[in-house]
Amino acid sequence: MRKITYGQAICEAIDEEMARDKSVIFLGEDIEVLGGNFRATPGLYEKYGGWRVRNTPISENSFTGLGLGAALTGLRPIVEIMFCDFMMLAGDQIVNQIAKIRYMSGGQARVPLTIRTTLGAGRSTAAQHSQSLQAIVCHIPGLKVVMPSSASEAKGLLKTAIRDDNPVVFFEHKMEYNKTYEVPEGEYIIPFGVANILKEGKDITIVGTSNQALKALQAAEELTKEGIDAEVIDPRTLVPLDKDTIIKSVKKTGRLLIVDEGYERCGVAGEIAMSILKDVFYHLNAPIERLTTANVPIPFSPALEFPLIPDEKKIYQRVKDMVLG
Amino acid sequence: MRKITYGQAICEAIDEEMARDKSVIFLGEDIEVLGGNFRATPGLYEKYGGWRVRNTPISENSFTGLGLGAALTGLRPIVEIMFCDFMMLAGDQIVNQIAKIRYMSGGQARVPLTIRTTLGAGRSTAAQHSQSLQAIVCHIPGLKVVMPSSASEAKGLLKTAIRDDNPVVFFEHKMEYNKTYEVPEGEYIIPFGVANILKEGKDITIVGTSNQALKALQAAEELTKEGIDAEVIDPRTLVPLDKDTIIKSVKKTGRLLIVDEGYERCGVAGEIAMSILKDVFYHLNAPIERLTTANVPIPFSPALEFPLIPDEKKIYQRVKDMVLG
Amino acid sequence: MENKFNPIKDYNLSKEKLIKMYQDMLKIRYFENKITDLYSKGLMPGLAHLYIGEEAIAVGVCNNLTERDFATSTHRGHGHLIAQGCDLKRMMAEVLGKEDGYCRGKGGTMHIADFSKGILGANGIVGAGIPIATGSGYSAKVRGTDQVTVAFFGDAASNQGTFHESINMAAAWKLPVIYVCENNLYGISVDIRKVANTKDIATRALAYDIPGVVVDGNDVLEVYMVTKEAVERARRGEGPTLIEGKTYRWKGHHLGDPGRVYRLEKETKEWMARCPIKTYKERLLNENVATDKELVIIEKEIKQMVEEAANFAIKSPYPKEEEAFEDLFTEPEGVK
Amino acid sequence: MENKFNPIKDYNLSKEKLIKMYQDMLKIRYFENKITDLYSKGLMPGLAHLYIGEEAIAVGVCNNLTERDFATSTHRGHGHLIAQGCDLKRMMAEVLGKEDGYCRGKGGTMHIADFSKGILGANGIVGAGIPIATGSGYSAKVRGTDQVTVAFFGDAASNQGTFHESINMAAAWKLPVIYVCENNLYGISVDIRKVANTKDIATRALAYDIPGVVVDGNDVLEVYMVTKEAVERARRGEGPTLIEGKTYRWKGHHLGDPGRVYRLEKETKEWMARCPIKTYKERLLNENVATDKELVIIEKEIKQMVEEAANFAIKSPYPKEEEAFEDLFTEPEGVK
Ligand SMILES: Cc1ncc(C[n+]2csc(CCOP(=O)(O)OP(=O)(O)O)c2C)c(N)n1
Ligand SMILES: Cc1ncc(C[n+]2csc(CCOP(=O)(O)OP(=O)(O)O)c2C)c(N)n1
Ligand SMILES: [Mg+2]
Ligand SMILES: [Mg+2]
Repeated sequence: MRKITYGQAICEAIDEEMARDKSVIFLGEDIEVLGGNFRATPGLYEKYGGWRVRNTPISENSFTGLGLGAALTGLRPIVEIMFCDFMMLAGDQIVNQIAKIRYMSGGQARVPLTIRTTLGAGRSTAAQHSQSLQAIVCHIPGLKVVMPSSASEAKGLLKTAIRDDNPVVFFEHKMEYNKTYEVPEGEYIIPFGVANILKEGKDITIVGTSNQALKALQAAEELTKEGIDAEVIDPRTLVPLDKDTIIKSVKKTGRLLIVDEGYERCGVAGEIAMSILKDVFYHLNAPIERLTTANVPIPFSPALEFPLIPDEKKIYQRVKDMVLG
Repeated sequence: MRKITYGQAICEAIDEEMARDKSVIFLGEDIEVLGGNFRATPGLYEKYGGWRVRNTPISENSFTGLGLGAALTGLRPIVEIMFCDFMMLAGDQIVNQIAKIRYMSGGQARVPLTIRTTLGAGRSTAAQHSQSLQAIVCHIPGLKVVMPSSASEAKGLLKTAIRDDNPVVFFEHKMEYNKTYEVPEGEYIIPFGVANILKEGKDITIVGTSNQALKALQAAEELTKEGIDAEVIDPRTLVPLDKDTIIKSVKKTGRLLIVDEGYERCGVAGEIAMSILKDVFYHLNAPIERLTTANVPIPFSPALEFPLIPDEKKIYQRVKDMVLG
Repeated sequence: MENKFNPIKDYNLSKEKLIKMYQDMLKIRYFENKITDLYSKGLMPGLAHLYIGEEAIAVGVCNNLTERDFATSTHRGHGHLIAQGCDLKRMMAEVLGKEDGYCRGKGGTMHIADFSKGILGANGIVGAGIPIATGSGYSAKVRGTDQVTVAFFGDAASNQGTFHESINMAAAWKLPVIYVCENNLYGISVDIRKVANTKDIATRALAYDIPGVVVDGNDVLEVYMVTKEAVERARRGEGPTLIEGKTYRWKGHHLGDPGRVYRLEKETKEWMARCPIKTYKERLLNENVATDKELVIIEKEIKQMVEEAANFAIKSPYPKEEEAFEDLFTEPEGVK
Repeated sequence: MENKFNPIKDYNLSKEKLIKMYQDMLKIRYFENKITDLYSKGLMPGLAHLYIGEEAIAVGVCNNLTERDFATSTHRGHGHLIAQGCDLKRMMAEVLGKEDGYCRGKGGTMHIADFSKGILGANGIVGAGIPIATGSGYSAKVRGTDQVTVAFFGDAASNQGTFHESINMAAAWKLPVIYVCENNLYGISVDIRKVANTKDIATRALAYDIPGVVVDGNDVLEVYMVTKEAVERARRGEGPTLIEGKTYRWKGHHLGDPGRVYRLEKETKEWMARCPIKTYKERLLNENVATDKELVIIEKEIKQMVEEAANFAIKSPYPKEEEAFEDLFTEPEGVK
């Protein structure tokens, strides 16, 4: 299969959807000549022009709200928020408007809006450019939440997001843009709410969100050498969440580790655990565990940053402790 | 003991602290002649004057940031955000600035700032004035989070919040302001991180946040008639969380129900469960359960609103199901 | 000079239009009087933010719009919806939290929306409609229509960041949006002069190099004409206008707030003497646009219409518990 | 006329002050050249947003402040800190993520703070320092001191809601805050004229009825004098001023961005020809404030100082893993 970068996969998804549907527009900071902060989407401005691809001023709350207004009146906007940390500036529009207007209007409003943003640490960009704030949008009813792992996943899921008539928050991992992956040629979409089993196994289930699914897979492959056979699941979407696949897996393995780069407290890992606890309780051989970023802001120095973030080594070690310890 | 309202208890706490420490200032919308939206703090403006008690314009992000700037330079501000829903407008200042500046500055900054806000449904004020967004601030490292139950709790905890040299988000329940409670005379403070056991019991532990602690107590009293002896715990502060008291209780009872008015997904109830799961796992007779507001926005009509919110009846029923079912 | 100018004739408005604006204002007034009544009887849940006294703004503005245009409203939104021709029955049912309401009881007074009339929603968050209206304007531009969008908001809302951010974008990109600031001098209890150093909010237009116009918000014809120009400008692709209508709310911030401690009785009385409906009625009579008899009939009809709306709303059932789980996402996805 | 006016003499500034401003600008320039060097050697983690070309603003502004005054800075903050007298060693150590840095390696270039000098922090969120500065001004007012606070921010930041909300409060309450907009024409790749309909950001002062002044941001003396007036005004209790310094960043948005695709080479060259340091140096010589020899010595000293800072930073150890859990809350509470 051909290999392209994660960034290219994102760009293809947008390009294909913009070509397919002229109501798709794309708004954000520095997306015109730069193709976005991570240079993921070059060429779209030249191809679709300045009204369909537009640089916004640095006014996150209002350009996100502008996206909502456009979505309500016949367009299908993609709004890029450069770092998910900056979603906090658009908190009102995301939490109180976008998530709720369909409900508040008794189903009158249709909000075909995709918010693309980035998460993740690892670039030494410190506390305000390294967060993984997916838990906040998961907490708010009315938003779909997507956490693609690889490039092929990103492409198929982003196309689904754009076509969805509901607001979707789509999290791209900033450490992935330049990585190369196999991606199928041509059009394809990946439905929401269907988890992907990356590896089958019988000793423990590892659920990893975003690129932690890939790290979990690496760890799992390494663990086979220790005789541990882990099942690895990429949930793909957190809202809706494919609980059934996870439940089935845990009933088989009796153990569950959830890996997520967000802060631990009130985070996604705990939620996945609690959302299935009742179903799997009597099948568990050990308590469900979470591996997340610790409850501290992300520090600047790489000497401090890397030890805090989950990675394949930490997954490996934790699984070993859970299965053997 | 004398009886005063929850609102009066709040007002006393602020009044006493303002009298005690002239660096305490109080900022918010409509706090001067009205004493705030819930008329909880009348008289302070007249007593302390317009610089120490000041009406802000409707600029949540900036007046919250103004509070931070004042806290960094020698004052001890109390910032009132009328409804916690509006915290989303101040998302950047709360999440990216207030919570992080001490950490980012390597411990140079001291942020003696209290954000007072209100949570809770029940007044038919619909989706943007009825939320309970404590999970969002709990998720963010660097903020202390307080959820007082009764008036006496509110007073003692608010005084501690104001005296704390760290940022504290203090959630008042909007249905409580006019309720009357016994409150001790004179000064007292209640330390953070020490849960309050409202009732001892042996069959199940119920943890209730904010006024759900009181509802849990009512339910527990009713449940004694069914022969069910529930232990009721008010955690008081979610950050820091007194895990030990809860763990000890669950080890004894073998069952845990957590009641919180926030949305379920990535909420506080799940967090409390997961934060102790490993400690209590082998003592559990049944899976830990949560009773929260469902994952939908709060609807306007009382016909829709009340069925969604946890209350003493729903607690009663759920506990019965858990213990007997 | 002043009395030589005959605004009704010189503005060249049809009798139909002139009468319609009178009807619209009356509808708002009676509709809200009825709300007061239902509220005091315990039939209306939640908070009622009344528009009484400010009718001329909504009516003067919306009479320049068609159903294909758009508007975002506020917590004080009944007037905007009525002026835009929304159905009183479904409005009242929504205000009472009933099944037949515009939002099936989910929105209530602070969130009534009627997408069929271009009303993108009342809004409980002060200032939040402004970016949404701006997006609607952007949308018209991209879709190549001549639709305009009105953003209604209060004086206090003009201190929100969204005011600045949104008007800045609309100005930079010449979006067809009319920003209508209803300056009733207070945001709840707060005198705008205490929290802003701006005599006229319209002055803020200078920051974006767009027209900013102050208008007597109690004069429906003045509001109409100023808006007309702004709408034409917007439809011609020349960009946004900021209009500030000076007005006053007669009641408290909402029913339950007497609205007195923070305002002088004298001030309130002076404004009430300048009732936008009464003065307009006198004008219609003085200019011989309508006879007293005609106006009396109109008033009766509107009373009747409001009465019917109330009865309809009262009779409408409450939504069923399980409906709380509907309308979150489009079908067929359902709630989760 | 122009050439009759001798700014140095007419401004009545001491030689000491005049030389200090030269030194400060040079410090910034050499400090950032050194960062470029360390970055290219892989010694500096993260993003380096360089201030090179804009030195005259920070230096002209901060030379009006004392250590008891306050300032909030931006992602492009080295210049502000250096002009305010912060220690180059601890700055450089922070930039490299080392234990001896101002923030013990937790902040890095985007978050350096020095509370002992009144620097309330650089900030990674565009526009977020503006309310913080406003609060610092409020604090001075409440505490009854004559401290002033400067909020530094860029042209693009002036489109954030915080700009509007904060200046509105400062104007309404006459807070001692100086809002300094460093207009380098771009926010990353975006030409300010594409996203704002405002020729001069200073015009926005009209919205709050406060003074708004445009100044040549590459002329340190002009910046100094304009700020002086604003500071005196603020200290007299007369409220805030908005100052816009027109300038240009020579480099890309950060090291790693060549900064070319969105700017014309001609434009960059023209601005570089107006180097704030070079022109000031010529002036010092022409006005006989200093001799060539003196200035050469100064330059050497500063190079040396920067060299020492770099060596100090390179030698400083990285923080220990467990320190990641410190500094969240004040002692004795600890992390959780
Ligand atoms: C973001 C936000 N902050 C505060 C409030 C509470 N609140 C509701 S209406 C109001 C005053 C609004 O004043 P203005 O914009 O002048 O409109 P008016 O009520 O006078 O029509 C306030 C403070 C709110 N709803 N939203
Ligand atoms: C809220 C927010 N939005 C976007 C960014 C990304 N960003 C960093 S600097 C910058 C441009 C800032 O431009 P300006 O304010 O003019 O300052 P300059 O970089 O030109 O000095 C942007 C968009 C950010 N850091 N914060
Ligand atoms: Mg008002
Ligand atoms: Mg700039």
